[in-house]
Amino acid sequence: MHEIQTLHIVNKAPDHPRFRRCLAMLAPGDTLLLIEDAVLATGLKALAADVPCLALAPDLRARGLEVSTGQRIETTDYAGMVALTAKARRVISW
Amino acid sequence: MHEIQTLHIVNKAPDHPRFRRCLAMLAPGDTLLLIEDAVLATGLKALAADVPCLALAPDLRARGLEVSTGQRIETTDYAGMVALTAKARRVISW
Amino acid sequence: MQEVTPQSYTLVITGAPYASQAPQTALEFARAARASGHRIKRVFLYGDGVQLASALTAPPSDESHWPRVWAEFLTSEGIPGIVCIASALRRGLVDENERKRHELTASNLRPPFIIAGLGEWVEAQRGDSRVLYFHGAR
Amino acid sequence: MQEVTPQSYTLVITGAPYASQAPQTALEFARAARASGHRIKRVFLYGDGVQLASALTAPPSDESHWPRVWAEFLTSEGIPGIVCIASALRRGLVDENERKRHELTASNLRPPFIIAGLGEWVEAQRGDSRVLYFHGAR
Amino acid sequence: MSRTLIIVDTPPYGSWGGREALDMVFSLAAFDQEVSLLFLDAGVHWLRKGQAPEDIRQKSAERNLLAAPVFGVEALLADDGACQTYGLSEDRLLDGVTRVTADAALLAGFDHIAFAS
Amino acid sequence: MSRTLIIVDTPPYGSWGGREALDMVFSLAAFDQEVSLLFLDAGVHWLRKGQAPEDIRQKSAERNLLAAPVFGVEALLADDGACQTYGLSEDRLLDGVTRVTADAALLAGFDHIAFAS
Repeated sequence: MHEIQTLHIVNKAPDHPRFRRCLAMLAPGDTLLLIEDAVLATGLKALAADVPCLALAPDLRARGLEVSTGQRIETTDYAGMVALTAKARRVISW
Repeated sequence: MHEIQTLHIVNKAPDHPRFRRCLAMLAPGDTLLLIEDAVLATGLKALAADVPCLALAPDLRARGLEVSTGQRIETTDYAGMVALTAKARRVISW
Repeated sequence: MQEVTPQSYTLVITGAPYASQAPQTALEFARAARASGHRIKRVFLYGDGVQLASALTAPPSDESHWPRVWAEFLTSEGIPGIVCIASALRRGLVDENERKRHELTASNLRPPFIIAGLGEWVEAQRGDSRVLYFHGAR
Repeated sequence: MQEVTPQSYTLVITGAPYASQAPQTALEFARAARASGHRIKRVFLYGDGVQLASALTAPPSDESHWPRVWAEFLTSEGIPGIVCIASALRRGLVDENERKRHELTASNLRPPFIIAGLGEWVEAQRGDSRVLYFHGAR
Repeated sequence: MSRTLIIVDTPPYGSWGGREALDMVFSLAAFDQEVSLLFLDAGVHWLRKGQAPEDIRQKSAERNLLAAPVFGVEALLADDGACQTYGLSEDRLLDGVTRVTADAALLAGFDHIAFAS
Repeated sequence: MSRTLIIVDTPPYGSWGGREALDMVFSLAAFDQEVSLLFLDAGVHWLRKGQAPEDIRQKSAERNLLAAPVFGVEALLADDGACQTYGLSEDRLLDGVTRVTADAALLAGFDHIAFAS
């Protein structure tokens, strides 16, 4: 039994076509993990994701970003990223 | 005396952020040259460029594209590309 | 502490060092996976990612030397590092065999990386290991 | 036929072969420029573009061999091909000098390309030659 | 047997990601794995009839794709929305391509989903 | 003397284009050329205060940029629209950055305009 249906890992900046495409492909039961340039999406006014969303803390810190409490985005580290991949039925790296 | 103020050469696909940015930066007196993946813009319904626009024919042919007469886009070849750069006061490669 | 079911991972790196962050993220992931008791079955370099196996990289001394750091990690953990032959030949990465076959002036593959075909990747794809991709950002 | 005022061009290639179309477009441009009576003062490889100067590329025989074709063009036209040293060292491209300096196992720079600093590019930028860039598409 | 979907979202000729995606597809097929190809966004340009890349000295992406059924590739899928955006009507599309709506439901049918770059 | 504008439209750390743009800028400045840097679109993230890339084992882009005035770089320009899009308010922006509207009129002031990749 997997706790996550599909784990979507995005590493592209929010203005990259693949970032937008990934958002459009989320389904209930999925989880979104923002890494590398994708963590810049936490600075945007709205990130329209209806699924649990996490951002990689080392990548946030590198870019001078913090996740505000109102954003419903959790942070995680590399160990957390590993745990997410282990819990998911499938992983897509966008 | 230069016949073209700025020659804008774009090689990125229309969904690339730099393609859109280039369109937003055109000024009267400029010319737009589409090469490589940028020639895919000739397949779009509307290409909102108010300046003369050319597309590189070898790149169009490679991708199975033709410019229709209603599009106000001319085609050129590598010699034409050279001539354009020689006529321009400035060239920006996007 | 939560119970961890050990997993077996294949990591596919398609982003080049000094052009993308992919090799760095993949390495941190691999270290964290090992620390959590998981297994890294193999690392497969594909596309621009093959540059990670270059023996001739010489970055500034105040920057990470990704090919060296990765090679040391693979060696110390005993993980096979496989470089896709088609990607490698197009990008100027060759071992001694390919150097001879193509009559080139030198070889530049960094041990312990070895060159092999996509069959190695297919193997991972159809086996029971989880295949994870680390792409470039552009 | 229109009168052509001969121009002097510096071409900067920043896209790699077998990853971008940049080296191919730049070559067709250079040939057309020469055919129109213009001068190519120099070709400068920067960023990922330095891969074009690899001596170890071995693409499939039914694909263009961009490093070889470019090297032949530069030689036959007597055009200097300059590879940015900082970009080259990060990407594993070295001549004999750099091989020795960094104690590497081999060199892999294809003649007639030579390694030099960004000063060569600054020179073009402030001189009277037109500087044209050929980037990757991503 | 597990089912794999390889996705191409970059156009042909300007960059190499698509070619390397095709190599992955043909390798899977050669080892008798179930594999399909989905062309998405600007990637749908792989599917246009009449490509002639001789003048830019590359191999035809179209011809490359025509071999897909022969090699046992399950399906060539094209996102309908992207085809419309780029004016790729039915008659301009390579034969043997199935138009689909690329959404979460489509992805749900595959065990492995990957991009080449 | 000719004036050069180097444009950065990619964010730091995820790719190397921005770093190589900076090398170009510093080289021009070292040879006493007039050069300015414009950060556009996702490139404005180069200008955020408080970058700490130690954990991803890279050098600080912020520190790199702080050296710009010392080396004689004319101006660090940031596109105002992009700053607003990404919530980069005045107090989060590095000191010495000038907000501008990146348009054709801005470009008109330069003889050479280039991206690093």
